[in-house]
Amino acid sequence: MAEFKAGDMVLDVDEDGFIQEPDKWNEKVAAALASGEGVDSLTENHWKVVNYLRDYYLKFGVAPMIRKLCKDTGFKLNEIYELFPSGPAKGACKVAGLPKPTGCV
Amino acid sequence: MAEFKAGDMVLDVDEDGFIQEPDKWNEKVAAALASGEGVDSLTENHWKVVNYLRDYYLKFGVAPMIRKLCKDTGFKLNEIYELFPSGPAKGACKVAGLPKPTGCV
Amino acid sequence: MATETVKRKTDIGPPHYEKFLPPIIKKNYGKWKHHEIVKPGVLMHVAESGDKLFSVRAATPRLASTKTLRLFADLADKFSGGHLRYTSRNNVEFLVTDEKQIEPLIARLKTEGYPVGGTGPSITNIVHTQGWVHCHSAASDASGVVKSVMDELFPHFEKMDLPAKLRIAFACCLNMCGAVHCSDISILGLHRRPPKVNHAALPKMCEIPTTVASCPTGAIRPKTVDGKQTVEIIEEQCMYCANCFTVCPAITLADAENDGCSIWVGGKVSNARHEPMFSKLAIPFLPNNPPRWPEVVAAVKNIVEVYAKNARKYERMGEWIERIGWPRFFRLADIPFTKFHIDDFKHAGEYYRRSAHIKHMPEA
Amino acid sequence: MATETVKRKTDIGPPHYEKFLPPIIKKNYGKWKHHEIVKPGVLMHVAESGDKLFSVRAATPRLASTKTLRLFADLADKFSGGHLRYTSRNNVEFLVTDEKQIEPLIARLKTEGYPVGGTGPSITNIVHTQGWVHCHSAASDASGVVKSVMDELFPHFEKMDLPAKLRIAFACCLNMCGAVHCSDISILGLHRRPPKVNHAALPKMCEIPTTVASCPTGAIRPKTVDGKQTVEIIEEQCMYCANCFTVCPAITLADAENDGCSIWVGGKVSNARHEPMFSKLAIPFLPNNPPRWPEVVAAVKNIVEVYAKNARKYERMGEWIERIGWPRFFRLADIPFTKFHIDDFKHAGEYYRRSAHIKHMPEA
Amino acid sequence: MADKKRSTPKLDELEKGPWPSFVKEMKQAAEKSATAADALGILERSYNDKIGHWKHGGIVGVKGYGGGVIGRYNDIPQDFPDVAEFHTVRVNQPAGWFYTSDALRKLCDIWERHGSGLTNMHGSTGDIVFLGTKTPELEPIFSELTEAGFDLGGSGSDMRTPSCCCGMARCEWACYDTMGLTYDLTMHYQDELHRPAFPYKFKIKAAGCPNDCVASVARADLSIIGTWRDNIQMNKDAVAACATGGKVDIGKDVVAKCPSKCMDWDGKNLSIDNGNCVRCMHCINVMPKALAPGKDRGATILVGSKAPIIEGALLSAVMVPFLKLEAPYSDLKELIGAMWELWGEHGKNRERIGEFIQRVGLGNFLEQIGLEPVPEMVTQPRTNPYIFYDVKK
Amino acid sequence: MADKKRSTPKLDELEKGPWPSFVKEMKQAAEKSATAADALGILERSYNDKIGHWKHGGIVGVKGYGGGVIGRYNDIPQDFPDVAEFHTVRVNQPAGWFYTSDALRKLCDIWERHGSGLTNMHGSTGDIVFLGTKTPELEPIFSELTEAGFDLGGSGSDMRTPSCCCGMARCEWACYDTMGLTYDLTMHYQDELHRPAFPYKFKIKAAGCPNDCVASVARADLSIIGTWRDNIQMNKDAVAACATGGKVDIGKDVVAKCPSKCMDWDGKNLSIDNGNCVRCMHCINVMPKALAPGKDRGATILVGSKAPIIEGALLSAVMVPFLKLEAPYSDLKELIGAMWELWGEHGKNRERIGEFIQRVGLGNFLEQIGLEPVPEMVTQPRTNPYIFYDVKK
Ligand code: SRM
Ligand code: SRM
Ligand code: SRM
Ligand code: SRM
Ligand code: SF4
Ligand code: SF4
Ligand code: SF4
Ligand code: SF4
Ligand code: SF4
Ligand code: SF4
Ligand code: SF4
Ligand code: SF4
Repeated sequence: MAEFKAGDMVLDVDEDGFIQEPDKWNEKVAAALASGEGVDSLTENHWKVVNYLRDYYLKFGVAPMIRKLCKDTGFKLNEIYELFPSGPAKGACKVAGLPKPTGCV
Repeated sequence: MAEFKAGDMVLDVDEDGFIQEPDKWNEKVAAALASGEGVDSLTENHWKVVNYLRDYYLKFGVAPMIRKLCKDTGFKLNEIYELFPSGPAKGACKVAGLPKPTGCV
Repeated sequence: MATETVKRKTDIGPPHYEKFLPPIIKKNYGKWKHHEIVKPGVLMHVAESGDKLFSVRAATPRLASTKTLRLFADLADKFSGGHLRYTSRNNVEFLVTDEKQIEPLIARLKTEGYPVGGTGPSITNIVHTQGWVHCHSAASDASGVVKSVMDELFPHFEKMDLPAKLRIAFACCLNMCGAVHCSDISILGLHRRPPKVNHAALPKMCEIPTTVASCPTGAIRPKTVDGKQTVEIIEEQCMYCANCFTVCPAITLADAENDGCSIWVGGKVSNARHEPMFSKLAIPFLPNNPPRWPEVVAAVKNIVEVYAKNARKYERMGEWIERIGWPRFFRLADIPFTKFHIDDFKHAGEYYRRSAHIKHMPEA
Repeated sequence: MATETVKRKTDIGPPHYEKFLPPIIKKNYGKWKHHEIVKPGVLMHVAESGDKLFSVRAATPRLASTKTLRLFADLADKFSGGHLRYTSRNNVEFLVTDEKQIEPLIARLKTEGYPVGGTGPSITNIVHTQGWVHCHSAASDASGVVKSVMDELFPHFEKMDLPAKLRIAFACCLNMCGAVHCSDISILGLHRRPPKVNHAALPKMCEIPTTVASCPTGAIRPKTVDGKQTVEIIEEQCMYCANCFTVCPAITLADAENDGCSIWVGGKVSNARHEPMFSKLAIPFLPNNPPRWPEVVAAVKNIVEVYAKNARKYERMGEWIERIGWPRFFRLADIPFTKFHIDDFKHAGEYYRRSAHIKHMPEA
Repeated sequence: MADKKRSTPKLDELEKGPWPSFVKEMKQAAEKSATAADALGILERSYNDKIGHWKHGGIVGVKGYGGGVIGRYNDIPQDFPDVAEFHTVRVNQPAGWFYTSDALRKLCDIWERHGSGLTNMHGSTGDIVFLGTKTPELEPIFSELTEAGFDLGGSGSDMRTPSCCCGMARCEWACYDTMGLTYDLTMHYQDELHRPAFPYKFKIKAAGCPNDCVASVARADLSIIGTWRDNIQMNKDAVAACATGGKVDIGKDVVAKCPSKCMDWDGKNLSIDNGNCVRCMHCINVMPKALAPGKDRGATILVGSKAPIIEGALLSAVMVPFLKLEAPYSDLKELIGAMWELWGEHGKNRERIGEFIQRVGLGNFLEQIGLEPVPEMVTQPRTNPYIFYDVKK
Repeated sequence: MADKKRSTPKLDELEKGPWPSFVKEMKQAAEKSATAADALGILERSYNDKIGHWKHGGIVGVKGYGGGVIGRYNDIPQDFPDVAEFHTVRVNQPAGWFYTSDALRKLCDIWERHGSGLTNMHGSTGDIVFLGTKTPELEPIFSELTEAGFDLGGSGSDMRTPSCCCGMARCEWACYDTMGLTYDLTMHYQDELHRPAFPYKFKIKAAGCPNDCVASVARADLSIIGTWRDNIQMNKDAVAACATGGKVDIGKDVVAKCPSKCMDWDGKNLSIDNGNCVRCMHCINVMPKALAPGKDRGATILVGSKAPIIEGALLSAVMVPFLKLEAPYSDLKELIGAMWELWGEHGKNRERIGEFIQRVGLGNFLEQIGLEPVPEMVTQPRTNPYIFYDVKK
């Protein structure tokens, strides 16, 4: 298992860089993960997406479907890609500390 | 709605003589209902069947299937008919104060 | 004929059929050679021995008074040595050995109002059920519809002028106490409103788990009303099948304006040529219009006529439609195709057309 | 050819096909008149203009090195004006206008190991998937089985000696990334043991609701292990489909001894004569026996031979079996019929024989 | 009973027309029976109201039996007191529905004494149906019936009255003795017929040949359909007579309609590829003098047909492709016993055996009752790969 | 890279025999690429172990796209470090899979620079598959591909790369321009192809005629199958030539095999009852010079086929019996839009559109997307009486 450094924290991540210790996620970790996904700094809009994803996940145990993400956050899909160039699944979910979305490949 | 007298109690019954106020059932009522089904006195064996039916009904909300009744009480089907000439459904269930079995006609 | 108290016998079963067989049948039992339809309603069976048995088939309304049964008994005594039988479709057959008795018997039956026919490529008696005469579940009357339809189709009972046998069935509710699910034409009574629950009565009368389990679409769930356990029905999920009603006396369904009949076509049970088939929906709903149900009668008649005109010899309704295709059937019979015709129950997807096999010139 | 940084383009789509069409096609696009198969592997299409296009079809292993692609490019330059295409079944076709080039091209292809054939009533390339070469889900290898089978059936690729087209497909797991569900013969890799759950890893890696929902038979339910949410699998309800594995990386399925292949027959997709049909189970299980899978090869070969010997001209596998009936197919192919052959999934009852239409003398 | 006569203008309409009128029958009965008169009255009410007036099914019966009577009460007893109770009695018909005039009269006697005088000849399942009586009449009816040699039919979760086509009594195509078998089974299973102990009803219908003149494939949990294993019997002269007689166009009417395309006719010779014949009866039906079922006769045993409630209607499915049927029918009884045992033990309340088999899977069902799976049981093998392998761990 | 060569005795067996060998291909690639060499090595290991060594799918990609790359890692990276990452890149093929030698070489150049040199020509969905590369190579591959005029295909819950038969490019039976349509749709739906936002994948396949040479009816959520509405075109002379030519026995090979039995051949004249023809193509297939599809051409639009997971495999079902297909294909796009909107809004995660339609019911689906129900959409009307009537209370 690979490791990932966020400040002074060291987290286990899988090959794709998804963290494996969801409890250790915090805002700093998010920022560090974000930089790996081509996001230099997390703006308010980034946080809107990230927080939405986390809340949804904690509530339902799954990541929301993308259409729902767009609808509920008000961002169009291309705007999500502008925020997270690697996209909602690989980018936003990773930053939000969710498990790796699967199946849809 | 017809009425049925058990000692000094008066109970509502339907056309087929099934009591409509399950909470009012008691051993006296049972005995009175039994006499209408050709059972002069309730022996231990009668009570075995009646109690089994009541317990089952209170636990599961339905009357047991007949095969189960036989298996669990140890009586063969013809023995049940000997105890309750009008049979397990019309006879025994009525005496036990269960709702009228339906559907199986 | 006084009622005397007799010793109680049980489990004796029905009388042995041999007691009731005419001598010619006893003699030739299992040794028949061939048969022919002498004329509509009259079958001749020839035995290996050369013996000939003539069966004269007369219509009955099925719902018969003892007076009529006594009449049949008298006729049997007079014309068929006291021997008669009923058919699997509720006609009566007089088992005649003396060929000369056939015509007088037919004439007499006609006078009495029990016409002879129903053999070969004809329309025979309608298999049917109780309706408002006896059943709690009926969404239409059985006997009235049957009488009205048969009055109209009567010529096809007396003549053998159809491409093949045409079997009609009627059932007054979805329990389908008849071969409605497998008939050339079926008339099926149905409800169209969700049941009403009597919450006061239900807890006293019903097994709640049985009621919940009875619903094919899972539209019923337990509910507490005024502190008592009862059930509620999710109306959008209900398709009015009445099964909950069957198991729970505290549920009611009948609705004078919304109950009525549906028409189904193309079922059969014989293995002749095509395997047995279910009936398929032709007309989703026609109103109950007693005493003569004109809409139902007209609809059935129309289908019979379109069939009679277009089908080939030996083609049962379902075989004919299979050959020409359902699109053409709907157009020929001038029946609108609606979303109700598209199955949406468990195996619905099995009946979507999953190929490009389409007849693109339906008017040809 | 150095890697230089280029401006980032997106959403440009594939190149327009016109750029790649040979002049004869551009000229006659949509104006072809008829065609014939000149010889196995060589199609001649004749345009209304009279122009003739010869397509020479060569086998490929689908898994191709760039070296081979370059070889094909070279051959195209030499023989077909630089023009070639691939087929929907992974063969390569050289688009020749100069009839004289056909034979030299065929000869050259043969030398290089890419034989010509696969047209008409033959066995063409096997549609297949990744197997152990690339996929995590594979219960068998794809390329190895395909190579082994095609080596054995090779004469039927080069000759058009079958009653009709015979299409084979391979998929390495129940995801069926190929037309395995609709092929004349299909080989399907499958697992036969319930998955194992890594309870330590699952809570970190998986969406539990997604995993629970993934199971077609409802064999998965949430469970707490060591205080953490995970799932358990009710082994008796599992039929090893791997769908839970697909959605949850903490679940594993591969089992060297119990994984293997099943054989299916009688599917097709064309609308020619019979509508498209699914493949049906012929052999429930054969072991993985790399590198040559002798049991699989023998089984497929046997079915091909029985078909070749018994089917009528133009009869695809499924049409032939439908005519003779499944009982006779199993007897002719000497394959035991078991309870595994009887469907027990959602629509199983639709495939019980619900008639007395039975061929009672199966040896005839 | 003229005081009971009510005005029935709607129903009167149904006395007109050529088809026999049930209203006439009801009026005839009403002349003698107050019950029949009220039955007529309440029916007219229904014709006006467009709804039935019968309340949810009652539960009445005779001693020692659990079935055979359908209890019925109306919802306006104040208006129609004589049908306040209006139960039907199901009487087990003789196999093949054969009667003598005496037998019929005996039934009439009993029924006129104790009921409305209205009958159904017959009910859909096959019983003689006595339509409309009161609870106190049940025991007398029963004892008089048994005295006359008749017994009750089934109702509730029991075996129902088996029924059959006339078979060998009259039909040259009967491949086994339908009436003999029906009588035998009815007598053998008296207990199962009279004392409901199954998960739900169980119906048996026996047809002598694949024409299935009792609709067994659609209306019986156990459908017994006669068939044969050897060649169709052919009388060449009769074939020739058919061809010249002009009534039958052998090519068009017979050969072209053969579902298995296993016949050939060159204008002179008719040949049948019997190995491919699916025993549909069509050719025999069309040329009854020329063709006949083979000599090696028996039946196909199918299981599970029923009406739609709850999982959708079912036709019966092949359980035994071919079974010789000769008294005492031990093989068949063994099969029935094994099926009842399994279904009885594991069937759910109100689950017909056809639904039960689908729920547990035909393969498992066969394994449990000890039958070998054969491909004749299915129209095709499975198409989905969801196979439950029995692999040892 | 000779040091990368490993012993592969099992795979070596698969170099023998007449069929082209994928092992030869892998060895060729391994000569130049360490990745290919390790791919060979790990495959040999699988041949010994009888299990695959690839770990559960990864998630990698290029910027701005959500699909097009399948991530892959092995479970024994210590032994096979050069395939520790072994992702595939799906490249959108040109419609009809036509190439020039130059185009092919350009693809080779890119792939040799940045990957294993192994390809699939083509993947099952239709893409060019570049088999095996590492994460850092993805961006360079992408930019070089786009520079060369190529783009990525689909993966994940997006529209997948549409594909089609060669159609009008070469085939006289094409009833519409399969390649033109495929290109048009691919370009029109670039966003849906590259940025997954559906409940699940959505595949489109276009076949020019009912022969369906791209297996669209079985392998596409949207299957477009060419057909015609008017009469089959017949060249009488060519029919005669067929009959005398000896290759075709018109009675046996053509007429007797017509599924709708709508043809007649008297030895001289062939006649077709076109109103009953189901457009199966068989007669045309057998006599391509004599018969041809009619002139009023278009396509049948079918929806919903897929592999078995989760509800069982489906074939596509008729949505529009006949649609004229001419650029800009507005009707078709409107239909696609309406279907995507409904499915997108109400489809469950990982629910293909075919499963969605079955769940909500075809009738309701049609109502929602605004299509009239027609009987051509079903093989038969419903048999069960479980009808949801829309009755006002
Ligand atoms: C009397 C009866 C049997 C009984 O024991 O009661 C009977 C008697 C005969 N049937 Fe039947 N069938 C009888 C109900 C049936 C039924 C059951 C039903 O309709 O519910 C069927 C299945 C119908 C279906 O498929 O839906 C039935 C399907 C046949 C067939 C097959 C017809 C077909 O082409 O599908 C034949 C063969 C024929 O008529 O050529 C047949 C043939 C016969 C023969 C010719 C057999 C014979 O040699 O005696 C008898 C005279 C037929 C006629 O009426 O033209 N019988 N026959 C039944 C008469 C009912 C009535 O009153 O009209
Ligand atoms: C090149 C290709 C289309 C493409 O754009 O790539 C193609 C080309 C032709 N097909 Fe095809 N078919 C091609 C895949 C298919 C498929 C798809 C598949 O197999 O996955 C099918 C459906 C198969 C199925 O039903 O399972 C297919 C079913 C047909 C049929 C119907 C055959 C039948 O009787 O069922 C015909 C008609 C015929 O052959 O008489 C046909 C006829 C043809 C014709 C004659 C059409 C023409 O006039 O050009 C072409 C030559 C056929 C031949 O090879 O004998 N093509 N054809 C595909 C070649 C695949 C290969 O490399 O072997
Ligand atoms: C009397 C009869 C109709 C008739 O007019 O002939 C009849 C009448 C009733 N049937 Fe039936 N069934 C009758 C033959 C049938 C048949 C036909 C057959 O047996 O060939 C069927 C369809 C075949 C089948 O068994 O599936 C049939 C399928 C039902 C069903 C649905 C059963 C199912 O599994 O789908 C029910 C509902 C139930 O059992 O709760 C039912 C229930 C009923 C009840 C008891 C109503 C109820 O829900 O409790 C009806 C009593 C009516 C009344 O008050 O008189 N009846 N019932 C038939 C019995 C007469 C006889 O014994 O000869
Ligand atoms: C590469 C390819 C196989 C090949 O060797 O050609 C492929 C490979 C995979 N498919 Fe597939 N599918 C491929 C065409 C198909 C097809 C055939 C088709 O498109 O015509 C099907 C059947 C048709 C269909 O769509 O239903 C197919 C049905 C599946 C399924 C089952 C989907 C379903 O709804 O039943 C899955 C499972 C999933 O989506 O989670 C799947 C999933 C996969 C995954 C991503 C494995 C997974 O579970 O995550 C495979 C990646 C393998 C790898 O590591 O390389 N693949 N997959 C094909 C795509 C290449 C291309 O883009 O051209
Ligand atoms: S069909 Fe329905 S209404 Fe009619 S008799 Fe049977 S249960 Fe009663
Ligand atoms: S009528 Fe049928 S569908 Fe409606 S609630 Fe009752 S059981 Fe369910
Ligand atoms: S069939 Fe299964 S194992 Fe093979 S490539 Fe597709 S998903 Fe992978
Ligand atoms: S392998 Fe398939 S059947 Fe088994 S638990 Fe997983 S999803 Fe369910
Ligand atoms: S089922 Fe067969 S044997 Fe019985 S009466 Fe009908 S035709 Fe005769
Ligand atoms: S019985 Fe039926 S299948 Fe057999 S030969 Fe006669 S018509 Fe054909
Ligand atoms: S599908 Fe039809 S148009 Fe396309 S290549 Fe095949 S035969 Fe030609
Ligand atoms: S296309 Fe098919 S259905 Fe139409 S005439 Fe030709 S063979 Fe018959």
